[in-house]
Amino acid sequence: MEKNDIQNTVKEIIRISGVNPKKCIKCGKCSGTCPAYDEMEYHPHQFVSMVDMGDIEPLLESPSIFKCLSCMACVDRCPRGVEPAKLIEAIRSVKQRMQGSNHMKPDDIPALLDEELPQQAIVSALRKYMK
Amino acid sequence: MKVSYFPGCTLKTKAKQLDDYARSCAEVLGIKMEEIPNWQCCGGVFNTSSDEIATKLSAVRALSYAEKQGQPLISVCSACHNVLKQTNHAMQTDAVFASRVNHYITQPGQAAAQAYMGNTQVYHYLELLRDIIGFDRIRDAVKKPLTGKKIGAYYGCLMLRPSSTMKMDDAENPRIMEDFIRAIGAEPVIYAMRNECCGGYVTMEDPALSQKKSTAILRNAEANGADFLITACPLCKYNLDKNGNIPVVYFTELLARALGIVEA
Amino acid sequence: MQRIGVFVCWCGSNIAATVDVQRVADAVRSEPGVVFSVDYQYMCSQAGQSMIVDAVKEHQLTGLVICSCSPRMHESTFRKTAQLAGINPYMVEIANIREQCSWVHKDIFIGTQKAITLAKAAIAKVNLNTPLTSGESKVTKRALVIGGGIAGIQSALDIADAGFPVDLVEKEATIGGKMAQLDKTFPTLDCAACILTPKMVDVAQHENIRIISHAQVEEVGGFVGNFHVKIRKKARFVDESICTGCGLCTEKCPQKKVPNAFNLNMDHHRAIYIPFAQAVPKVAIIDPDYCSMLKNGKCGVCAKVCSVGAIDYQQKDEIIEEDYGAIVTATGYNPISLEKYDEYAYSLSKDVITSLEFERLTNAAGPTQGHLIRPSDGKQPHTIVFVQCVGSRCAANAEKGKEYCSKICCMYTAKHAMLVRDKYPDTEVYVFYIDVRTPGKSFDEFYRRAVEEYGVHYIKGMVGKVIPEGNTLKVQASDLLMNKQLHIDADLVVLAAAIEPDRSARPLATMLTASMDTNDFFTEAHPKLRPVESPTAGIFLSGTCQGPKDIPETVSQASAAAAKVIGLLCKNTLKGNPCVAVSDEMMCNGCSSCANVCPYGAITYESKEFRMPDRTTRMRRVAKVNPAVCQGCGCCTVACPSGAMDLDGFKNQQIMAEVDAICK
Amino acid sequence: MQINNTTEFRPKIVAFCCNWCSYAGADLAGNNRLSYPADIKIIRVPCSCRVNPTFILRAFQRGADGVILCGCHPGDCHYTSGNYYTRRRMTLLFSMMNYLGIEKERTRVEWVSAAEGAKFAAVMQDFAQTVAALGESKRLEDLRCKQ
Amino acid sequence: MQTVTREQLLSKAVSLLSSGTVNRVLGWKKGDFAYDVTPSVFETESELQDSFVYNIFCSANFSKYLISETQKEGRVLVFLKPCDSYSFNQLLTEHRFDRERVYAVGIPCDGMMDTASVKALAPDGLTHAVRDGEQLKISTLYDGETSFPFAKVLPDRCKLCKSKKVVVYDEMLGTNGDITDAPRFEEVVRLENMTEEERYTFWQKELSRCIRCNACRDVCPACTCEKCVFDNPASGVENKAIDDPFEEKLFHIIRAFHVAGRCTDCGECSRVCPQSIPLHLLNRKFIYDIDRNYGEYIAGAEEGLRAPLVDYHTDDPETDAVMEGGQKQ
Repeated sequence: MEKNDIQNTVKEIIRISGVNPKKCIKCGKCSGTCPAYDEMEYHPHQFVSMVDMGDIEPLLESPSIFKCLSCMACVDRCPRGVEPAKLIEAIRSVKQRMQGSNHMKPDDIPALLDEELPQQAIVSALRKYMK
Repeated sequence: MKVSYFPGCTLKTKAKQLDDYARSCAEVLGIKMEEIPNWQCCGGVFNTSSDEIATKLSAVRALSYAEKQGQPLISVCSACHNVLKQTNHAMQTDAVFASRVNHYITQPGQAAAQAYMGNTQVYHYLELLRDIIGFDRIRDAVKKPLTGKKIGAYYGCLMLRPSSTMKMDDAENPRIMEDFIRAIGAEPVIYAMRNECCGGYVTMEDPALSQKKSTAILRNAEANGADFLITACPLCKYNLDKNGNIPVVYFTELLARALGIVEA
Repeated sequence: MQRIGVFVCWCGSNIAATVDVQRVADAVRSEPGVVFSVDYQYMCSQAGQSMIVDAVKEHQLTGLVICSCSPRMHESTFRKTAQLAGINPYMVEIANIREQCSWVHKDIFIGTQKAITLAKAAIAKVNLNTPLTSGESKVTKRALVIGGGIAGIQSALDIADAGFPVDLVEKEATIGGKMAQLDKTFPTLDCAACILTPKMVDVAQHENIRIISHAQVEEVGGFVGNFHVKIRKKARFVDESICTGCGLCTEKCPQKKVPNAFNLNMDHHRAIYIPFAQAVPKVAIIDPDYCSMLKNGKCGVCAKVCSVGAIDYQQKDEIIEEDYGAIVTATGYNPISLEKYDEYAYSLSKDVITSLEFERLTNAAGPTQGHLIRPSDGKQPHTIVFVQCVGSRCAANAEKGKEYCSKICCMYTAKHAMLVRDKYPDTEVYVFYIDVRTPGKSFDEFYRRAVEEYGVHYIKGMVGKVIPEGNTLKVQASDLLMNKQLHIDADLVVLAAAIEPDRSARPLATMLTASMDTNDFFTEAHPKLRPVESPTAGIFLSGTCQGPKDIPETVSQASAAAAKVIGLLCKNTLKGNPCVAVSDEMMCNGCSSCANVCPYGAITYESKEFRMPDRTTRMRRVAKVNPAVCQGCGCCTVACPSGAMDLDGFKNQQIMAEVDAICK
Repeated sequence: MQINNTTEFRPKIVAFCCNWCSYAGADLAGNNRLSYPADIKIIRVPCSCRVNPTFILRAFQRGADGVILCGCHPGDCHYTSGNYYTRRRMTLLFSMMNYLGIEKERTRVEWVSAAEGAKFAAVMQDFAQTVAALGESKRLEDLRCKQ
Repeated sequence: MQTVTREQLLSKAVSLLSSGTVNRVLGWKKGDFAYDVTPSVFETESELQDSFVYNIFCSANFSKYLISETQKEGRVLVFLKPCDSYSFNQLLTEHRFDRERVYAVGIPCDGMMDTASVKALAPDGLTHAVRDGEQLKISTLYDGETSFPFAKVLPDRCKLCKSKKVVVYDEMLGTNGDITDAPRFEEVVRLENMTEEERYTFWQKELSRCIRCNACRDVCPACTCEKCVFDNPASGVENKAIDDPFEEKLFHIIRAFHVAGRCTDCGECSRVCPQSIPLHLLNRKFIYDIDRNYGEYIAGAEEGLRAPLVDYHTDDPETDAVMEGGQKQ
């Protein structure tokens, strides 16, 4: 990405997430609380720091954005009200709005189904993984 | 009393019991649940990005319909409740979002008075039991108390968080389900993992992750002496059922049993 | 007509950078009354002040307008200068062209325009100023110290040593406060009791100190030098003057299940008890909520075993009324409630404790006689996790927690960690921190010793969740430097809870009309230059009621507050504020509106005979203001329908002249 | 030297500040260099309760476009109760002025503590902006004072 | 509704005067026209017999006169209609006269005509206007006698009477009435519901007629200052004539504010206004705001009540919670 694009994208991410990464005091409680930590390449506190530093390209390309469970534990427990999950969601939105960037395709779904899987899981995954 | 009811996709299919028992129990307790006609799926998750409009319209339609009926909007599924409540909150607090949504949903030529501004009261079925009916009345209505049962409440994440919006209970030490368990005559088992995530929809592509999360929850509940768990979320039930041996049942089923609507 | 001199200060570049001071001086030269105007680099300097004195003499000035920093900064300086020059100090007005002009406006044109307007408003006011003389009031040479922790103890001792009587009011049954509950103190590790209890004894034995324990302040009236205070000394059901503190009753009382607040409810005492061995006064007290004699008239064991007959079940609360010249607040702090922090499982597990509870657990006089054991099963813990900043440094609008740093946690946690490793070397100790803040004398060295010599694991990161499972506490946390999520099976988790002002402080502040910040800490008159005084005259601040502090800081502040009190009590009389209400009895209706709104009861009425314009005489009821009691708020002036009541220094006409000048 | 566009309407605003809280809050705003429009001119009064309604009407008469009164937060009055009286008096006065058709945005009471420098600046920013948007005060002007 | 007659009042006055209970009588004196009634002090029985009058034009509220009358020797008899009794209490609360020097006789009232109201019915040549039961009978030079329903032609202040209860008296003539629930704030609400612009136009039209005759101030039983701020050059609001539209507003705002919380809503201000400006709507606005914000309060309902503006509650609503359209915002 061009430097200009990066700056604009950072602004976009901050705008649609409503998150101000400057509020972070780097305590790491978000990452201490994250249930998907081990599955993530970049962890919640890194998302905050990296957006703050404008280092978003690695985040946009990382599978980490699809590992967030949106359980909001980091949002609730952050002492500074930074709301990392909303930042991750915004990055995921930005990513998936790029052409051809859907993380999951309808054709992938049948193979992932089992007898008991509730519809809720499918619609949620569609919302999270596809534009 | 009449309330508007948003059942949601799973309650019409895989989680029929959750729906059936909710309705029959409500009736016994004097609440008429009127299903919103032509409701559309809530989408299962609320996208927190403020410019995400289209995915929230189905929720607004349901909320707006309930407002026109002058009724509170009830849902049983934690995911639906989460989406409805967060959407409603956004309609109340984010004027830009609200105006864009209203541009979508109002018909051309329709008066501005038709606009929806987040005035509907959104209740989870558990809140209906606690705040409108009252656990005391439920205790009185119980015919077959579940005496001696040690039950772990499993909240998951959707019902409680983000707590500043959901405002259902103390998100770190909730008690609404425990109070419910007491109301139906059983003994609640309090365990720390009851508000941790089961792995949610990520189970679709990474079942190992949800297995890890669910196992930890079940282990913690078992270690604290739970005979079985109750939940309000079909996806939680799926993940937990798949990854452990403790039975997981919908809370409405227990209520139905306690009220004597179904045989145990 | 006044002869006014205008003095425009540059304040170095503080004013001159955004206000064209010379233009200001030029612009006001033709204002009515102005006969002299000048600008100078530092008006408050010796040279600046002599310039004023000289100008007064040379131009026979009768009024001064100083365009400078806030009157809160230098009004008193320039009033003294005026006096030196031989004019009444209240003939001085300040135009605040620094804080309210040069510092907030960046454009020099705009700044200059505004400065000129502010100067003109001040000139308009001075034109109507009249010389004012302060009334004098006597100083009651007795001090009240509220709070008997280390801060209150130190203040009381210092004031008493200077020869003034002091009443020390403590809400608990004994003085000593939080420090009495501590085990050792950082960074020297001397035992808290060893350094505190001798001071407590000094207080008890001091001829100038009266301890009023188990008591609270109920009403405060009056003003600096002349406070009148009502203190409720609550019934302890034991006659303090007779009880010898032998403790027999506390062994014989059959009610054994009273939570021991001194040990943070980790064990129990009897319904009649002495809070701890070195309590001062060392007198028993009955908890009326648990005593069966007081509750239903059955028992009376303590009265039977008391050899001196000190038990008095009929004892009632006693109201003590006393006059004081000065009041010291030393109401202290408490750890915040952790009920909203159940991600740390504080209410789920007995083995998750606060640092203060940890102090009691390691204290030789505590519930475990100093053996560090788990409250749940009495076993010795092998892995201990300390969590820092629980509830401190939170967002301003957060639903839980405090925005400020509690300041003492880093050091006491280092102390705890070090002591554990010293006494139980086979214990693994982890400290999760956001930052380690050690800016005191020998503090960082102390913290480094904990790490380097005692092998405490300091981990930069936070605990996200504590999960009690079986006998362990599963701690899930992040290690930011290793970029890993840690899972530690701990036996004990210790939370460094934020501290907050004691709840009694807020109602006390209201009674004292002392201001508080949004966190309920008392505000100081000036954050740097008057840190131990409240803006309310005669109220002094000691210890953590003003902000988080450790013991050395508390003690120095307590002594500083005492020094200020001594300075006040040394005076025989105080000059009052001459800006008081005055009533024009010719216009007064005697309607009582002014007396109704006066918070000080400064207004009384008298019947007076008046000659009317038609030569008849009439008896009329008219208001009279007691200038020693009036504090000059001016509320009465607006309540008065006829405008008979006015306020010296802020007369209706003066304020309207300012309005006119500003709106011109 | 003039930088600003001269034709731009700049309102005249009188701010009455109590000595103990709001005036100190204004000083704190200065200490922290928190800027607000120079249209705001502060008059120091001992307590917000010193402000007589006639001062406010006088300000409008003499050409003010807005008047704001700042005092300690209720409960924090240096004189215990002054601001409680202020609150009642100004509630009635402002309500009456609005009843006569005077724009209610031109008058305001704000509680600003000595610690709230940022609030002071923000309040003044907002008030100046609001009054500027209303334009010149016409409904309570005295033409003789505008000549 | 039982009313009292001139004869009842007269005989009461005469007997109190002759027994020495009172030294003077504050009463109404008849004038040249039927509606021409003026307050007067009667010192002898013959004066009373001669010119004491009590009819439907006896509106004047006497309470204010007591301030000077009680300065004289002895006691004064005053007749208090319900309205007047509230003012009486309010002045007592403000220590404006000595209660011991007054003998108060309460009289019931169900409405008084005023000049403007009767002239609305008969603009010219009025010779006679009397009440006959529920009818008001009017004769003019030109039309002979016409009848009107009394209750319908009363001025607004009587139609919307807040209380028919005399709240303080030494003796009551006739039967005392009760506090009513008349919708006296309807007009205030109507104005509140207008836009700012409309209200401005309304008041501009009304107040611009003001000629600064000061009648409203002079008649007001709450305006009893030793020296009125409008007469005091030092007050900063002194003015004697209207030079600029600003002054009308200044005068009327300050006038209403000075009596806010003390005004008993007697309506005398509007009655005496030669320009028929509805001045009571300003006072009522304050009363209504006080009622809504601080709880219902009727000035003078009891002696010693603390007026709302010299009182407070810590949980009073904030200043921006002003009323808009009759609603708390």
